[in-house]
Amino acid sequence: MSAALQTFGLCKSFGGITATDHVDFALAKGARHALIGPNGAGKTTFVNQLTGMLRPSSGRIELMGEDITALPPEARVKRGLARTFQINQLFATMTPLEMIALVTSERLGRGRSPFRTLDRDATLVAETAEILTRFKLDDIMNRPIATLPYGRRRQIEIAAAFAARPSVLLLDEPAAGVPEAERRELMATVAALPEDVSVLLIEHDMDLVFRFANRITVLVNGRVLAEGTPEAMARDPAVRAAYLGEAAHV
Amino acid sequence: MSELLTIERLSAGYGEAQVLFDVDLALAEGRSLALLGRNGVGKTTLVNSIIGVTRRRGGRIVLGGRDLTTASPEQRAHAGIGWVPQERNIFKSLTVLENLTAVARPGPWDTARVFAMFPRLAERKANLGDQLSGGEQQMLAIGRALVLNPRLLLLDEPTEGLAPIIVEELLRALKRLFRDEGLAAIVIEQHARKILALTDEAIILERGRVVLAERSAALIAEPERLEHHLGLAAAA
Amino acid sequence: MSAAAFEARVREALRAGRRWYPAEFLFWLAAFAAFLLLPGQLLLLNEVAILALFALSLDLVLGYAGIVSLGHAAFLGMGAYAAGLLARHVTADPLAGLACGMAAAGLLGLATSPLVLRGSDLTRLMVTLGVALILYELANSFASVTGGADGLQGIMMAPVLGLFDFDLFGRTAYLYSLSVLFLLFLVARRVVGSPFGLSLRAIRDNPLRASASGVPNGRRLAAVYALAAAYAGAAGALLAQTTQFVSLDVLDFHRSADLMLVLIIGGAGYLYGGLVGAIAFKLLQDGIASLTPQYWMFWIGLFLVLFVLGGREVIHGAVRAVVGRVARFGRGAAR
Amino acid sequence: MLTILFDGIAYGMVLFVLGCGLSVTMGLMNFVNLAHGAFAMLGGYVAVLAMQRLGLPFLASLPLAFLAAALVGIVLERLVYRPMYAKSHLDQVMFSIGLVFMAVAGTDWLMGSTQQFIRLPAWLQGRFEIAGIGIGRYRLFVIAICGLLAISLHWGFTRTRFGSRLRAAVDDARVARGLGIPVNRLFAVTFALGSGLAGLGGALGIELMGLDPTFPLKFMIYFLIVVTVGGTSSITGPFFAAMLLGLADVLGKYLVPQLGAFIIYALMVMLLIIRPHGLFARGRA
Amino acid sequence: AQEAVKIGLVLPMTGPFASTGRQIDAAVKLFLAREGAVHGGRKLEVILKDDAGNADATRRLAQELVVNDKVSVLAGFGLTPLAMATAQIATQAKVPEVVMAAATASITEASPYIVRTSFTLPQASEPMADWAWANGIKKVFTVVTDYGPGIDAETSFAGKFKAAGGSVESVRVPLRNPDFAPFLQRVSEAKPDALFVFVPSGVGAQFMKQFVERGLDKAGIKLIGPGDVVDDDILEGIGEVALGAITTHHYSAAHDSPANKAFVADFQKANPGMRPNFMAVGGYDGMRLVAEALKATKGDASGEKLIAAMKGASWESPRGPVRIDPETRDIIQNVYVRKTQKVGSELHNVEFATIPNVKDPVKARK
Ligand SMILES: Nc1ncnc2c1ncn2[C@@H]1O[C@H](COP(=O)(O)OP(=O)(O)OP(=O)(O)O)[C@@H](O)[C@H]1O
Ligand SMILES: Nc1ncnc2c1ncn2[C@@H]1O[C@H](COP(=O)(O)OP(=O)(O)OP(=O)(O)O)[C@@H](O)[C@H]1O
Ligand SMILES: [Mg+2]
Ligand SMILES: [Mg+2]
Repeated sequence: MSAALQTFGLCKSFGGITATDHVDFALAKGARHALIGPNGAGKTTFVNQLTGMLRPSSGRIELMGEDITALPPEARVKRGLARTFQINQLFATMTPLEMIALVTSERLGRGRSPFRTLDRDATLVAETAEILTRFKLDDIMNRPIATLPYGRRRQIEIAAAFAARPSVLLLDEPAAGVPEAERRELMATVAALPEDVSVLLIEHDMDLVFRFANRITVLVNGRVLAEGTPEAMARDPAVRAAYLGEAAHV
Repeated sequence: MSELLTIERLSAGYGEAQVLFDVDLALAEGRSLALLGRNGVGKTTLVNSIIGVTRRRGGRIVLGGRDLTTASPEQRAHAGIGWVPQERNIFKSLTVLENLTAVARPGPWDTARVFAMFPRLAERKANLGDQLSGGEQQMLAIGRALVLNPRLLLLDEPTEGLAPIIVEELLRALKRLFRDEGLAAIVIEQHARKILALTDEAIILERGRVVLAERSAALIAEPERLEHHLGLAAAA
Repeated sequence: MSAAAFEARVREALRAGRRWYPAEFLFWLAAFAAFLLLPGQLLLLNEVAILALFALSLDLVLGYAGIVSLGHAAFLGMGAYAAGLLARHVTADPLAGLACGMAAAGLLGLATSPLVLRGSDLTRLMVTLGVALILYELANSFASVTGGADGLQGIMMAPVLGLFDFDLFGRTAYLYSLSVLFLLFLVARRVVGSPFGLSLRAIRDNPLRASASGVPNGRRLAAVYALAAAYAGAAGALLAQTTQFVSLDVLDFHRSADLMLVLIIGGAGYLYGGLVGAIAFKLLQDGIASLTPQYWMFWIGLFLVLFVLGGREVIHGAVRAVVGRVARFGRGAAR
Repeated sequence: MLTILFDGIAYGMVLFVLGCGLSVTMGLMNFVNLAHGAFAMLGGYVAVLAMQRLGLPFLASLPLAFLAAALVGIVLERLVYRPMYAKSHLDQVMFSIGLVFMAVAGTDWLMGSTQQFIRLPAWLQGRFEIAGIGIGRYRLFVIAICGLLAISLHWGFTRTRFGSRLRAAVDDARVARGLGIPVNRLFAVTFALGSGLAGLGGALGIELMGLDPTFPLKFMIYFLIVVTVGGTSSITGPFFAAMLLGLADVLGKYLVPQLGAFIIYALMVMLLIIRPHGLFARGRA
Repeated sequence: AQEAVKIGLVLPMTGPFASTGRQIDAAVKLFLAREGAVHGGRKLEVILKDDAGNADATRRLAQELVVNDKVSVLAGFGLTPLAMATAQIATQAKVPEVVMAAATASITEASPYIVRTSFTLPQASEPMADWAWANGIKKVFTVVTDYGPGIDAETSFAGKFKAAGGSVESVRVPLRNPDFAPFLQRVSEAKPDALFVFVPSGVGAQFMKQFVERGLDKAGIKLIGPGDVVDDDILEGIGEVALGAITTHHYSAAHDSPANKAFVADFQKANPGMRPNFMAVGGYDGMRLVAEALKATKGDASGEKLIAAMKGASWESPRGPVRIDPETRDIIQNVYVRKTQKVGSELHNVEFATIPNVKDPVKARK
């Protein structure tokens, strides 16, 4: 099985702090992979480099076998790499409808056109409607995002990543701020993605992680501490000491 | 034990929008309260109204016998309220250390004690606020509220984004604070069970109104009621 | 609700952004009617129309793309000098001059766009200001081309479309400027309602999320910056042609600063802001200046202060009330 | 040649003295206060009046200029500036430009449109030479005051709790209040300080740049350049920026007068492209 | 009674050139007060507009004055571009444009309807070259502000002075320039016999102060130039640093004639604290010109008649005898060599030599 996304000796340092330290990592095609690790282990930093928000100090990143290390973020999105942010990044003055329409229009390559209209574009309308329904945003689709409660905003964050129809999806703590009752549902939506979409999940809710992932990588101090099946990780004493504590009841 | 916080018929919101309707709440000295409810019911708004950063439309707030209804947020903070906002709101152009010292007030909690509680913060002492990981920001937000040495601590989803091992530690620490040091607190938490085990009392909000006030221990024992109000699956 | 019905709702919601409101028809009707109703004020109206076009340009970058600029006069000046020089040396046809002014300013916009892609608001303010000041000094130094501080003399314009001669009363001038403004406004309206326009708003709201949504921020901003520059160039060309004179003043700092005020008065981000602001600003300036030529600045200043301190809500409230009434009236009439 | 270096530094210092008040209000409080020049002008006129009407010596009129501007600053802060903090930068621009217009026209009405002048005490007039470098006494005086100011301001804002509380209040006033920081008082004090410094700058600048009612408009661009290039997060930034710009401008005009006017603008644009957040922005990656 | 003759007076009343506007406005009012409003049987009515020194405002205001107010004369114009911007209107509408301040030589060529009652910079600068050469000055450094009038002053002075055999070195100072140090430093290193300077009148004080502060006066460098730098309006404020400056100009408030003494006294009575300068006299004579022309046409205010009557008009101005050159429509007047001195407790530019009937040399050469 070839990897959908792979890094080779990836490094990133901020001044004296090495946030990513020679990480070799592979995300298999169709994987349901989780990346866990203590606070400040470098998970977000790692994702930021994968998506081009941060430039690595050294190392290489490949998406579907293509070197994307130097590509800008939007070019990576075009190649099928989408993400959510740990802290919501939304378009505050837009409505959910407009935000999803934007992502869809960019995916369809419409954004370049200054003279097209949005509403006369049947594909765009259909896809936007589909995402809004799937994420149950239809009731609030015309309200400014800034006035929505945190939980709903979180859903929009994830819906926006889905709307890019990614082949590789990176989720940075998607469940943060989502109430317990809705977390499962959220993860069910993720799980329902087509088989061939590869997903990398960062999450501190071990319930979700162990339910979702079939493979786990543990990052500590910017380095890969261990990688393996959920069961193996839950048993690993080093992982328990560094991260899980007593929560590893699975 | 005497009343620490009394809220009577509090109505509040943002701008034109009203979120809270006639909320009553009383908390005795040294007691802790879990504030539960689904998304968007106004938990954060209630906590923000206690510290005074929302628009009040009616009602009264009294802390330790002092009427704070019209007091400014800083007066409320000085009266002994410590606040961990939901979005953390770390001061981004201050270093970790400065974030603490800028607000610190004399008392048992000082920066050294915060650093002992979160060693990670000590390692990142000189980082600017926006150069921290999400979890580190959460730790700092908690530490920042503690160095205020408050009588009443407001915690808005304090475990969010923290690693399990840290969550365990934090919950243990909170327990010590509540039980041993007699610190009063209001805690919002998505994981109802985790926090009910820690607190004395609980209230549940629905659409800006209090629909249930109960002792935490009693609520834990009745999963159906939790299920009914919060939609939690019965299975743990 | 069925999927098709929901799609229809989505379509409807997306169309709402570009629907014409009755108040808009009224606005343009009034603008053209002013030609007949205010024959003595056409010169002032012409200036208003040009300032409105200039403000429309700033609204495109500020209101829709979130780029603040304190050097927009650079493009106005570029357009004015290009049109003026073309008229002097090549052809006196106004439309050719307009095209030339727009092209020259647009190119300048494209060339300087890399400068405004980075940095905070303040940095952008100062960089744009710097570019305009440099251009000012250049125009001053190359006096042999631009006429330096004496201005570019001897521009003689041919009739518009070969038919309408520029007259002393400003009749042709006003109609010409207003028509150009109207056409360019239509284009701008279309552009901001397009997918392109949506992506600009996205960048303005949150550049990080925009690029994570596949928007090439840099290129889009450069494109709209160049477009806005061309609009400013058009305003400059109109200025040069209708006054048949260009001086260094078109590049001066106060142009950019006034423009900013115009847009803030009118409100950025809905296209009419610049137009309304231009009308308010010019009338105010002209009105107060004729009452008290020495101290009009004081009253303008007081107006600005009061406006920001709370007058805006009052004015906008009143405007909304009027617009609402017109809308209701329009709907009533349609039934 | 060395003389010209000295002149450059002195010119830079004058820029700094005018700009440092602004880097307090705009840089530290994040308030785009274009009316800064109006406070400077106020200080200037107070100094002129104190010397002409009251016959006070120059040195005594300087603190008076500071106090008067600071006092007016406090009053205005209370009355009209406070609601402005929460508004957008654009609104702040418009508001403060409005104040400038009022100040310009008002001063014109009160004081007339002519240039104002002061007479320096004899010990500040003229120049002396050290090792062949001609040194203007007044310029040296300005350099000394600026050095002192820069050092004490820098110390005050970075080494004291006042500084970090102020920055916290600017970062997020809502949360800062909620954590017990007296935001209003901090802002009032800081604003008064910024205005006072502006007033002092105005008084010191009369001799070198003149004083008339258009002063706030004429020099606005220079204040802004200094603060932007220096970065808004420190006092040292504007200090070195002023020095650099002053030197470059004076040297440039001396060596290649044909390019005279371009140098300062071109340098500003270049510096801002290389360091968009200012020369000494704090640790941005 | 016939309808009033309207004069549209467009001046910078605000902005950096406001002092020009104030002086002219005051002088125009003084004229109406002293000489009465009725001339040639017609009443003069002045409509004042502020252009803030902004060329397209000038042009629009002029156009509106012509179209809406139906003025018979346009007057004022504080700066060259402002006068230039209006030239076409004057031509198209056939309305005389009386330039009361702007001083670039070429202005009167922009329209056959332009007449000037101020002066031209070459007119004031060339006599300086003669005087300097005659008084033993061999090497001159010129410092002028880099805009039309400055360049005019520099080229005309340098041309004449070099032709006489002197050597000249030049620098130009940008318009927006708060510090003269680098330029003065060059002057000090070049060690010329004299420094020829032209700066707009507002910054003259700064320049003079820095000139003295740098010790250039003590180094024996004479300060010479056209009179703008020691403008009467601000001379008191400049203070003693101005002492000894030698300038050539067409007007000084200290001009020794009964007409001027009365003019200055009346002006100061009407405007306490203000001293009339060359702008004021330009405005005063501008009104006089219109009045004389109306008298000559017997009240006919049509543009062609008026402009024809203005050509060749002559009268006794506070500055001395003046005449409008019928060919160029520019003013012919005496230029005086003055030295800045203390007169009583006040500073004045005291005239000590006269060059009579100077035409604008640029046009005279053509
Ligand atoms: N710009 C920066 N400058 C300096 N240090 C930084 C910067 N950004 C991040 N860091 C540090 O790098 C480390 C890794 O941060 P990162 O956000 O990747 O952690 P994380 O694994 O996502 O943690 P969490 O689970 O808390 O979100 C942290 O210790 C953080 O303080
Ligand atoms: N700034 C605001 N302006 C207007 N409405 C707001 C604002 N912030 C929140 N609201 C509204 O107030 C209501 C309550 O929000 P609040 O944040 O208090 O909910 P919550 O219970 O804390 O939810 P969550 O679990 O998502 O944090 C929501 O309906 C939300 O839309
Ligand atoms: Mg993270
Ligand atoms: Mg909440």
